[in-house]
Amino acid sequence: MSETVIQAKNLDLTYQTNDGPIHALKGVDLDINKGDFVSFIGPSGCGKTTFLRAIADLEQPTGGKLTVNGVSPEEARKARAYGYVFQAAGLYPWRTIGGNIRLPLEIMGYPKSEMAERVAKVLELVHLDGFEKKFPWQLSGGMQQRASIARALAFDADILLMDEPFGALDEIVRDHLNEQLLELWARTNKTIGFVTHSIPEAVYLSTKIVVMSPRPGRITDVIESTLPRERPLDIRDTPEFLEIAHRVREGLREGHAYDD
Amino acid sequence: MSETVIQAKNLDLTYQTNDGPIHALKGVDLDINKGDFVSFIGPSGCGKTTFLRAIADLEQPTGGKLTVNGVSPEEARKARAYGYVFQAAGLYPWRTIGGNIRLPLEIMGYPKSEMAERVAKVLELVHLDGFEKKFPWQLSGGMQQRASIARALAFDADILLMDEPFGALDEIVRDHLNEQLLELWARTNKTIGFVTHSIPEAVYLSTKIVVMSPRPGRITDVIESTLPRERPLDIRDTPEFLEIAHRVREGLREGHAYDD
Amino acid sequence: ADDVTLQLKWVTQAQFAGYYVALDKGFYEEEDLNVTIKPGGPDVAPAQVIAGGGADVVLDWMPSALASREKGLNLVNIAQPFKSSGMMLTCRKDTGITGPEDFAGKTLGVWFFGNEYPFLSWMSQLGLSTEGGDAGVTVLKQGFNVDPLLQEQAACISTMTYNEYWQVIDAGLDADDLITFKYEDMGVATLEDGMYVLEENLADPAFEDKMVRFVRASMKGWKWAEENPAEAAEIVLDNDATGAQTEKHQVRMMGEIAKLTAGSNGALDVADYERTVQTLLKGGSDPVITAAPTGAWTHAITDAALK
Amino acid sequence: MMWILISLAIWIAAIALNLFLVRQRAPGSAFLVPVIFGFTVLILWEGMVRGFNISPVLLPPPSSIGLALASETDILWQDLVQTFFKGALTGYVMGCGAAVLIAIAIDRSPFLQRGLLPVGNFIAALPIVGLAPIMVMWFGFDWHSKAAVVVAMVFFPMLVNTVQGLQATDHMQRDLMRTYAAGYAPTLLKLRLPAAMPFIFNGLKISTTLALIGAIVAEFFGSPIKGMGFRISTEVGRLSLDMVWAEITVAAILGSGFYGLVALMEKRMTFWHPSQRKSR
Amino acid sequence: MKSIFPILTVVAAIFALWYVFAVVLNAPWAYSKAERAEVELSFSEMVADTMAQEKPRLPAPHQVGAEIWKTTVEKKITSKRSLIYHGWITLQATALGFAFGIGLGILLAVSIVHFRVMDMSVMPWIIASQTVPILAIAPMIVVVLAALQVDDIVAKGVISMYLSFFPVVVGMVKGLRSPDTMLLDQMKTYSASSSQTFWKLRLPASAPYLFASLKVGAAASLIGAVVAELSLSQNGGLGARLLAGSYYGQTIQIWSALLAAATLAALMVFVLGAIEKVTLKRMGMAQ
Ligand SMILES: Nc1ncnc2c1ncn2[C@@H]1O[C@H](COP(=O)(O)OP(=O)(O)OP(=O)(O)O)[C@@H](O)[C@H]1O
Ligand SMILES: Nc1ncnc2c1ncn2[C@@H]1O[C@H](COP(=O)(O)OP(=O)(O)OP(=O)(O)O)[C@@H](O)[C@H]1O
Ligand SMILES: Cc1ncc(C[n+]2csc(CCO)c2C)c(N)n1
Ligand SMILES: [Mg+2]
Ligand SMILES: [Mg+2]
Repeated sequence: MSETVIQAKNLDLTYQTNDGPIHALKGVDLDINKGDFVSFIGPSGCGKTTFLRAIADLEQPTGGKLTVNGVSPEEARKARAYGYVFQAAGLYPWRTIGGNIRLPLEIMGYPKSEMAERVAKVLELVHLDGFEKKFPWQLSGGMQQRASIARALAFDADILLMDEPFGALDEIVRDHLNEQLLELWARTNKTIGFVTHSIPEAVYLSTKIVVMSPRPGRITDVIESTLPRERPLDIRDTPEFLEIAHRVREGLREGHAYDD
Repeated sequence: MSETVIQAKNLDLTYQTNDGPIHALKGVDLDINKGDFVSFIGPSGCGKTTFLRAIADLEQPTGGKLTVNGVSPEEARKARAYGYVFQAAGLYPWRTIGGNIRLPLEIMGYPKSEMAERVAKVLELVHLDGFEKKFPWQLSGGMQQRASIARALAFDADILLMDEPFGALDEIVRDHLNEQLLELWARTNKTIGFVTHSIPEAVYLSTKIVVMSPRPGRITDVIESTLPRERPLDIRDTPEFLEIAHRVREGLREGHAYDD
Repeated sequence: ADDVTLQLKWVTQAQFAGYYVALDKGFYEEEDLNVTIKPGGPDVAPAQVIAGGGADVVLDWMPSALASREKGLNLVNIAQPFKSSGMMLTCRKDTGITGPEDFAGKTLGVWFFGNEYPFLSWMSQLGLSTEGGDAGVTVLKQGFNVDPLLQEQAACISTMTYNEYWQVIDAGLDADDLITFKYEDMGVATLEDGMYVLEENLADPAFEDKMVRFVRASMKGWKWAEENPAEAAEIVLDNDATGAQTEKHQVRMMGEIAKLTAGSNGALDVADYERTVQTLLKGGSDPVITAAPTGAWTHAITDAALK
Repeated sequence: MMWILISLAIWIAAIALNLFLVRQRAPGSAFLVPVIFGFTVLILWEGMVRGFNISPVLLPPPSSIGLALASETDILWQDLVQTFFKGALTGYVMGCGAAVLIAIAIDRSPFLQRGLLPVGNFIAALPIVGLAPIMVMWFGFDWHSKAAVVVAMVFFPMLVNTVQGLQATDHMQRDLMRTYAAGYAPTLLKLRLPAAMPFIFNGLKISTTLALIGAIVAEFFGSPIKGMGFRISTEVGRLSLDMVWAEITVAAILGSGFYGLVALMEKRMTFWHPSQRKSR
Repeated sequence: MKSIFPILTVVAAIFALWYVFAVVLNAPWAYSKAERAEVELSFSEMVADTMAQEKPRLPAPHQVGAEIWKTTVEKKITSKRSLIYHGWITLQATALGFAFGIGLGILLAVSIVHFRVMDMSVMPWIIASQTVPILAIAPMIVVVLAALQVDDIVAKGVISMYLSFFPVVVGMVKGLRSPDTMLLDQMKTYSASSSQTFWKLRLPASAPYLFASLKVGAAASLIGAVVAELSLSQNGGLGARLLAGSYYGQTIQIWSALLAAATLAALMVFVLGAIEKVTLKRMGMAQ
């Protein structure tokens, strides 16, 4: 039916460290289709970040097969298929907010006029209009995180990978950005990979929830959401929502050890 | 009735910065009784941390009156009345986990034998037994945070001040530690001041929820919890719980601006 | 005009007045020479400079020059404006020294950097070890100034009649407080401040001709300086790039230098040469030169220059 | 000509070998690669000196330096004891020790810190070659004056680093101590000094090379008739350049070894610092 | 500005100490002079004498001050007896050496960061190079460069470079490696070329490190220039002045040349600090 964008087959990833190998991913199978919103949830250290990084060609799998858009992650990266939002904001302190957002556009060689236009557009999207000329340290942590999201949205990557982008934000702001993200996704039909620690967030956002368990990182459950694509905030009080949340929680509680 | 431990009367706290004064707290009135579990919730930058720091004599109020155990915060601090858990773990990298937990005990002059015993006890409490000899950077973020909580629990402070201690943890671990904290509180009858961004967490833990709004930081609502002291995890699905949560959310949503 | 570069052994001072006078008075120009004078310093080895091609002629003390010859650098003395040696040992009387026989057990300051050879030779003639102890002398490598004597760190220090000795006097010690041992009087004098060139260069007639003119003009400068010490000192001062020299000191130095150059027309006295070689060959355990050198001097230049 | 071509060929071959070793991440390559590089430099040097017929009174070939190293071990050892163990090491220990103690003493006074640091930086910029004759004048010609020069050289870099290190604790770590109502001594011992360690070691490392250079240079301005600086300045005058380079070689090996030793201690003692943990 | 008062206090303390030391160190000479002249010295006479000796072991601050005044303000700056004249000569060599040092340092740092071979093979030798006593090889460098027909000022510059490139390499390597993995990974997700990564990330990130090491390097290249002038004194300069002073036991002259050199270094550090402030501010890196 729908086109497969990311395909992992029996994927292994082992880090070699001084203390011996760490099996971060083991036998991971996953298909992600075009336009999917996939959340990854699991205890700390289970390999969520590692998986996202492998997709973005920032880590080399040590076994199995991984394709993105039918080609290798490296080729996809070279074709600039990714927008990546890291766990921390990672803005350049010597560039203004506008300059930070312009950075990928400069590198990818967008024309000047288009740059300004795009920067303005994404700043508005994350409610940072008026802050273009400010430096990162003049903004609160939450605003910085929003700027980093804006940066990933500024160029037209088909695949958006977000590693706990909202971890540092308070609940109200988070709700708001969740809504915005859903709206953007609906409008652009991007494929989104999203790491979170929050069960409600995962359920609220995703078409597919991937539950992982640690050492070696495995996928314990893949839950296809039955929620409609159109999601007002109060969908979170519906029994359907609560049921999915319950299933995620159960999945998590299995494979969970307290010593992460 | 019950004894007042912390009393703030018309408290002001203004930071002097190069860009002019920042009114972090303005006209704050609050009474905290012995054995209370008080949560502070509010948007980023509203002064939660500042208030906690003022109680612990880490900041000097610029107006109003603040007493702890009937004396000034400074005297209370000198009498070692506080255990403080900071927003970040703040472990000393050159000490092992055990050494970090031993640190306050050494400073307060506990006898050697008792130290070992206490360290073992709190490590078990936060499920870090077996990690005593590891260094902080050999642990994941969540484990570090737990170690820092253990450190604050190792000595007998009457007042426990915790600044978003569980921010970096995933939901399952968080639930577990919430339970543990409640149990400890019930057993020891400590007075706890607790900052969080999570509404359910605040409602689940507290006997009193303080909702704050930003610039200048004011208290907009103080909600006395009607929940019993005995709280199983699934109390969170009761209508009573949801009602309190709703009230907190409403309180938050008022004074909230998106540009934090 | 032909270019000639002269490397001095030490910093600009009246010790080198003849050359500065020749430059200043246009004697070099008259000989159609374009001369550059490079001052030396505590760690400039003239022999090294000429080996590297940084100079055409260098001034050096004969012991160093002969030692370089043994190292395979063929230096040849082409002229010797200095007839006598100005080196001496200056001692404080309050240390109880009255003659060389009192040196045992004392600390003596000596210049190294190639200047130590006559001293070592003298000590070996006196039968004194330089390893310290009661029967020998303790040697200390003296720096650039006379402090060790003033600070009583040494009983004696090396001085030149024209320079360091007067610094001691200037510092406040009286001539009566001091006793001096001139190397000339001790029979260990070696030739100082001769002009040396590379042997292979001399094979070139053009170079030889250049040197003839250079020596002629330089000697003219020296004689002029001997006769006009005050003006010569003034010329030296004008050429001192550091601006550190004082007129009083340079005038006095010029007077003393004149005593050393007196009696030389520029030609090397072979008897002086033989005496220097003998002194060096008697240099004790670690002789400077192991055999009498051959071809270390020539009269060809002075013969042509002075006729 | 032969010499030049051969040495160039060896040079190119060795570079290729190094490239290969690095790419293979062969075990021991961290040691092997710099050694191979060093050897190629020596071979190139030898080839150039012989090929271009450079006079040995200007630059001796490595082979004759090696010969001097092997045949004059007694003198080299005696010079090393005089300069390194007596002059450099004593001065190093005294200078660094005093600097750390004084840094701790002024640490309590922000007033002194604000005043002393800029002045300290000013004094650290004094060219020590100027200081050396003065120290010889004050402390005599034996090793004491050399140690004094070393003290003067290492003191301020060490002071500045230690003061900076003692301030390197972050807010939270200090606040934590405050909540424990910890006094001055425990805070110093348990927090500030450990946190200052990376900075202190930085100063100690800089000081190793300074100490050796200071001791050698000071000998140029008066010394007994032994010591590395004495030998270097004397032998230049005698045009025994092979001996000069032998002393320089000893100095370089000694300096690198001393530096390496302190770096090793640093690794042991500040294993916890991020700069020691990740290798990028 | 807050630190003006503390600095003045410290400087005052240093001057006080200096006077005390001047008395203590110069007293023996005062007494021995008196002894030879067979007069008794009272304490105050002794102190007065220690303040006014011609060649004191430690000249009193006012003697040095008077000498500096005499050789700066009262002399034409073209005079060979003017410290400003010599300072200018040294400054030229320093600037040249510093420029060489920055160039070589940055070149090495860039290649060390980009090529593992360079990192592994050259870095240990760069450290070893700094353990070679420069004063020992400076004369040889002078001779060799003179043989190659290189200008004297360039020779001084080369020696000065030898001392100044090291801090620049070390600081720049640290700075170019300072962006954390995340920022580098980010560049990778943009599929940025390594030159883009260099210009847009590594170079700006290294700015604070660069300035810190430039300050150290400036002081080092001044020392290098002074050392070079000990072997190349014919053109004058503070080093030649130092040497001449030391040769004639003119301690007052030594100290004034020393202070002039340190002032020069302080001036350069100050200028660099000002440039740093402006640059970092414009880059938004200084709060
Ligand atoms: N560069 C690395 N070298 C060695 N081990 C690593 C590296 N990166 C991650 N690991 C290990 O791999 C495992 C998976 O890490 P990963 O960062 O993917 O976890 P995560 O699920 O993202 O956790 P969190 O929720 O805490 O971000 C962990 O045990 C971690 O310690
Ligand atoms: N040391 C300080 N100097 C100046 N301003 C400060 C300082 N500390 C905090 N502030 C300001 O005071 C206000 C309250 O800060 P505070 O840290 O108490 O907020 P918070 O409620 O803890 O926020 P968060 O949820 O982000 O931790 C903010 O506007 C902050 O910028
Ligand atoms: C390192 C050093 N080497 C030699 C001398 C001695 N010296 C060489 S030429 C000359 C004449 C000038 O007075 C003198 C004294 C010294 N002083 N310092
Ligand atoms: Mg992660
Ligand atoms: Mg806070």
